[in-house]
Amino acid sequence: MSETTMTNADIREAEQNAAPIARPVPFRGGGFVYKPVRIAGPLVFIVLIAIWEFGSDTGWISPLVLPAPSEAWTAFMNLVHSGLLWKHLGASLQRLVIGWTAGTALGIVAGLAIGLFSVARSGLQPLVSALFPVPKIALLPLFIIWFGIDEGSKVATILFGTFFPTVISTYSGVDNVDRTLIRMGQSFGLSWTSIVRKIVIPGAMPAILSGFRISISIAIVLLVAAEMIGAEYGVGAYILMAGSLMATDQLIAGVAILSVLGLIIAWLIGLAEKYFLRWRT
Amino acid sequence: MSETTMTNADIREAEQNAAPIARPVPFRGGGFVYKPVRIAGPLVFIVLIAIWEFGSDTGWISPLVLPAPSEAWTAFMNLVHSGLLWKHLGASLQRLVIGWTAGTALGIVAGLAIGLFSVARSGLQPLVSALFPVPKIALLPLFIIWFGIDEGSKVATILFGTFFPTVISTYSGVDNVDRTLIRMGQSFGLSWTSIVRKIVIPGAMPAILSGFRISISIAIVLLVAAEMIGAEYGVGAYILMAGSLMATDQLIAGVAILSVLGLIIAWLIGLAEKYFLRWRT
Amino acid sequence: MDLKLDQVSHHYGATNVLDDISLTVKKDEIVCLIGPSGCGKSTLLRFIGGLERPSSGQILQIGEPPAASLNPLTYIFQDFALLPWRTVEGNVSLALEDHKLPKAEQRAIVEDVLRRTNLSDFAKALPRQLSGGMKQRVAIARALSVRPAVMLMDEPLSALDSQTRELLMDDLVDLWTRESFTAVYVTHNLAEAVRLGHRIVVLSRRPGRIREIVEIDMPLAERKDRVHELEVKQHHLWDLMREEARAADRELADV
Amino acid sequence: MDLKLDQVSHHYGATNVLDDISLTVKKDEIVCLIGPSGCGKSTLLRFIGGLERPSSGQILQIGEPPAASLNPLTYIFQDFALLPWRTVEGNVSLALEDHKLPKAEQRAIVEDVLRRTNLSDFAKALPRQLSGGMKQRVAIARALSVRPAVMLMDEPLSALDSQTRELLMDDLVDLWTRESFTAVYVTHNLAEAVRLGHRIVVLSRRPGRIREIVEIDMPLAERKDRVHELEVKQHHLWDLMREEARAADRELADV
Amino acid sequence: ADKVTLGALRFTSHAASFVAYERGYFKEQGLDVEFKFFQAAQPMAVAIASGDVDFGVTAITGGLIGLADKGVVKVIGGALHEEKGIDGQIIIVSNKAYDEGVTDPSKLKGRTFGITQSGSSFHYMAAKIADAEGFTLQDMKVKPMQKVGAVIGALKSGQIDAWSIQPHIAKALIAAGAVKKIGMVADFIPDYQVTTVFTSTKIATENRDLVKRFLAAYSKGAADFNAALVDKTQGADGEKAMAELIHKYVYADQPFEKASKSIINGAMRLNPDARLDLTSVKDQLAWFKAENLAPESITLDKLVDPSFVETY
Ligand SMILES: Nc1ncnc2c1ncn2[C@@H]1O[C@H](COP(=O)(O)OP(=O)(O)OP(=O)(O)O)[C@@H](O)[C@H]1O
Ligand SMILES: Nc1ncnc2c1ncn2[C@@H]1O[C@H](COP(=O)(O)OP(=O)(O)OP(=O)(O)O)[C@@H](O)[C@H]1O
Ligand SMILES: [Mg+2]
Ligand SMILES: [Mg+2]
Repeated sequence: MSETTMTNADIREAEQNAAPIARPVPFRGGGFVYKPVRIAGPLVFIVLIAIWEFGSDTGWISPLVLPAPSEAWTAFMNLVHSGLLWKHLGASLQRLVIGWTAGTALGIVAGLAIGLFSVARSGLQPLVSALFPVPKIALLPLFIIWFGIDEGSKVATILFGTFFPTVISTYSGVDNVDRTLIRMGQSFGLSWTSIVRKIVIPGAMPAILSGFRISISIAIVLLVAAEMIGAEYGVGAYILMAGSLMATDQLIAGVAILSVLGLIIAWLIGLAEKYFLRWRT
Repeated sequence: MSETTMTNADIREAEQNAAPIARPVPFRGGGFVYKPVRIAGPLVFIVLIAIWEFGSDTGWISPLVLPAPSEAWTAFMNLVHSGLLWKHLGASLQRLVIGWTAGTALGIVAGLAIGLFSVARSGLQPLVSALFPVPKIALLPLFIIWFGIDEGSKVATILFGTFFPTVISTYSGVDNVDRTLIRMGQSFGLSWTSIVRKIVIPGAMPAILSGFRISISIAIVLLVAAEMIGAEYGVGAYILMAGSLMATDQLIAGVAILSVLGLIIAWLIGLAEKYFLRWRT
Repeated sequence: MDLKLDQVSHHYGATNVLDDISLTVKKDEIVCLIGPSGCGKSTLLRFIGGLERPSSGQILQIGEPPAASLNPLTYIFQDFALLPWRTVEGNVSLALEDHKLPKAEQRAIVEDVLRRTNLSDFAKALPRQLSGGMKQRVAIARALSVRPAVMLMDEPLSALDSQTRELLMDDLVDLWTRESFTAVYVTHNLAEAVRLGHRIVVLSRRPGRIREIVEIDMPLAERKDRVHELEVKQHHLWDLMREEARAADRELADV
Repeated sequence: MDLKLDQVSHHYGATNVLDDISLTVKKDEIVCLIGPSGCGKSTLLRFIGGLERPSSGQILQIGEPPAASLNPLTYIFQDFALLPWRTVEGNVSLALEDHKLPKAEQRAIVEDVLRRTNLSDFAKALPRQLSGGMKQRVAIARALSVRPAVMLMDEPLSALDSQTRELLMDDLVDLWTRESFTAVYVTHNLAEAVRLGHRIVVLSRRPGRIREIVEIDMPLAERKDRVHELEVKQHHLWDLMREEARAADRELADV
Repeated sequence: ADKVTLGALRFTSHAASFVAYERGYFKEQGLDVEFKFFQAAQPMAVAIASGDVDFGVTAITGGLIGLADKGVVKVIGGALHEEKGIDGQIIIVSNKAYDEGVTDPSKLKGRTFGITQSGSSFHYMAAKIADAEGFTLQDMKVKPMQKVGAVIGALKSGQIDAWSIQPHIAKALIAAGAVKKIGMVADFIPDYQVTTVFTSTKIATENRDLVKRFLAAYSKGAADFNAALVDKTQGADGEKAMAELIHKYVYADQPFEKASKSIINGAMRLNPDARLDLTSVKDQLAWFKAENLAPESITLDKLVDPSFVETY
């Protein structure tokens, strides 16, 4: 060992005398780069569910605290076989679609008004800021009186819940439209409507679409709240019934349905973004 | 009249012969500029409340549909005078503060982990995406079993509700930190921890703070949901009680309290942003 | 059509930006505006194009614009100002859509300007696919499509790298040589100014005043090969501006 | 300390970016790298600084860096790369904080480099208050503070307007004249290259290969007043590059 | 026929409506009845106010009183009534609490008591029990759980200690071993008018004839129910027939064998001819007012329209 060291030192010295040492430059660019670890995602899910199932099977997780995933699966399959799944999903989707469509449509109109007209902005923006944080669940009793106990109040809950975030994302989208593009439009003598149609609205599109992501997740949360008001069918109603009967297997199954619904809708919005914003880098 | 026109025409003709017409360039830069209409904001509030009060007084708006603003004010003053306001607010604020602080703290830690480590990202991001859309209201029955019927389940609801959005805003903040700044840090041979502490975290700060705005509004919504179960005091409990007694005046008062609370917290976050992000243009 | 700036002054709130600018822009002449950062060049150009109004003074059009001109005062912007969601073609036709032209004529104009700017092959491309130089060519094509009487160019080349800048300068000289146009050309770049300007207006620091107007009577097409002779003018301009540029550079924004 | 690039080639996925680059950078010499857009100049500079690794070939340090050097290979970036949340002072000291220096020495170094770059008055200013030229001076001060053996500059002036560019070029020449440093200087701007480079390496289009190495032996300090003589070199460079620049410009990003 | 929407809970106490419907008594009165089912009593009152429902049968709650004060609903008759000698509502505790020694109502001090919502009948019962045992409601924490199901769940999992509920639910829970019985509500609130029949003020004033016809049919249903399950004058067959009828609406998801036991065991007296125990109503109203669960301005006249049935 000591001999080798000697020899190395000798060589180094020799080199130094002959020519200066040549060493590769040190590498220091590591980290802070995302290298996908493909298996990690599925693995985490599989491991978590396996532990959970195992814990439930051995009684280490009491069925009261959490049902086994297999039980939740059974509850889900019951739902499928009894045909109730489609009834629940159908009812919920109908409420979601109507409430969300109306809420976002109105929200976009109001947001464009606020974004385009000084008077609308000065007048409505404070109102929107004041009403946005109001929890819609708190207003359920009023909604029942205003819109009746049937679909009206449920749709209204979702509508109100999606309206405000859409207003806000729309007018911030309009605010963030590149001012030089608008100036360009004016410099070519485009009419006001042309500028709005061809520059402002497409320019606000990315913000509006990303607002959709928020409003849809709010809509799903409010779906559960809305179906607290005497709904016979609906995923929310199913979850609430399961919750009040402490049928945790059904509860988990219902929650999983909503989660998957949320993921599917987010994916659809992703597709819409890819299509409508394909001009983006 | 016609004489004047003649004269003008004459002058114009004369000019044209002598020298070409000189006309100011047309102005076309109007619109698309926000000119604050200062009175509009307060005016809208005053007019709305005045119409509402007038409508209620004349019976045109039935007290069943909406109580007069003055009645809601009376209900609020009752709350103040009886001293219950502070009890309700105190209970709610405690839940908000504990739940939100814990939720955001954990969320920031998890968000940083996802933002900084490829393994954490690959493993946890899909999990976060799957759990984020789960409505926390639906999980209330489970929370009660897991965390008890008292403060535990209420704080947990708020904690879970604020955790996920904070995770997402934190890791997108980390993702959006200017890569050249990180490269700069590496080029000066800064250690990994230095880069994280001095570059990544301050750079993600704007996104984290704007995530706070979202998480706090979610926390307020969930406060009402959390106080549905076995709460004696709390603004949410007060609103729910008012709802179940059909005391719409108290309901409106309670909702107004939450709305003001939301505005105050948003304002505080604005202050924090002004302070922490004073380096921004 | 000539343009006449008549004692134009302007202030934004308490800051005086421009002070008593009087100037005439003659037909078929390229007037370069140079001056240190923040002296109000862009502001002045916005007044000329009617996008903003000065606090006092006025900008006059003398004579009528040619009848064929769809948009007499037409801008070319530093950052191109292309709509990212429209193709090259679509960006050019944007300028025409509000004029009631027959569809066929519109198409013909677009084809013509794309050909003149060597963009025919790129008609279907989106802006994100183009290099900076190509983007600015699209903006030039769009400007040409409305047959402007005066082109207002605000540092049109300063977002480009210097090689592309060189290429585009040649293109602009070619365009002017084939069919002369009137232009007000704002720039920081003295080399550009002496290559493109018939007259060069030197502004002082803010509030911008006219310090000197330098005339260059060498034909544009010859300048490229007679850079040596222009060197003197450029040196003179730089001597006029160096101190002010330095002072402008060391100014602290008190935001 | 010299640097030696030994048959460096690189590809990102399927695109070849650099092809067989061999080059030596001698002590106290400024080597300019020029080439059309996308030919791999920045990539090459990242390899030299050890921020990325080439697919094949290697970059060698020949000889030891001076003992006093805290960070032998130091960058100056096109977009300044200042931390917006730190003052001028704080941005400079960032580079020193990870080296275990006594507080007083650290302070002394910061003061010294700020003085050398005429920034002492701006020590407490935030980046957003500074003009582009001042920001790049701060970046230069920061680079100087770690006593680099080689400065790696990636288009350090191209984000600045041309007047400021002129001022900073003078500053760089002054700095080099007072105390010479080694540098690899990437630029698009041929005027910069002939003003600052002892050797100018011309790269071809992607995949970047070395087309020619032009030597200029006129002392840096004299070049400003002998622009005429440099004109010939610059012309030669432009002739070498024009066609490639045009082709690079007309390339369509197939994203 | 007049179209009428009738609000109901899937409780045995609503049997009179089911009987009247199934046996065509509503039809006889020219009423075309449609049921609307609810999960809790409060929303039914709101639904009457909003016009979604015409008649309802449920307990006197803060919500009902609040709406009555606004002049939109009126109590028009009695439904379920506690009566000595017939099993009425039962006070139950969780197994956990029972094991900890809560074996009779006097031990409820310091314990938690489940209710659905503030101002519900459970709230009233809790207060009355506390009162009778010599402590106050503050000594016994009431936990609003929003829904009957949620209270059951919390009781089963030991999250709350006690509850009081109608016998058909209580007995099933006790039989399943999920909870323990510790007392009877009737011992604390004798002659408790548990549920009432109500309608909107508009109908009560403008369509008195409709109300009368409705009450007539409803009373006939109640009489059938009392005869079959409470007084048991119809024999085993009558009992079985009645249980089968009710099973269509209550415990429909359970096999008949199991459900019929709960139904039969859980039968409580329905007021004959929808007679209304005003004394009890007065007492309840006073309590709600005292607890600030009802507005100051509410009076018995506003709450009750006594002109349709016999009151006592
Ligand atoms: N809309 C505005 N409101 C207030 N101040 C403005 C506005 N536009 C410009 N200014 C100020 O007016 C001054 C002149 O601005 P302008 O953009 O015209 O300068 P410039 O000469 O074009 O500068 P640069 O060379 O940097 O482009 C600057 O100090 C600027 O901050
Ligand atoms: N991280 C990366 N991944 C994939 N491709 C890259 C990456 N970085 C650069 N490239 C590609 O490599 C090529 C060379 O890039 P580079 O930035 O080195 O060019 P450049 O000569 O500096 O260009 P410019 O003059 O525009 O700065 C380009 O085509 C670029 O798109
Ligand atoms: Mg400008
Ligand atoms: Mg580069």
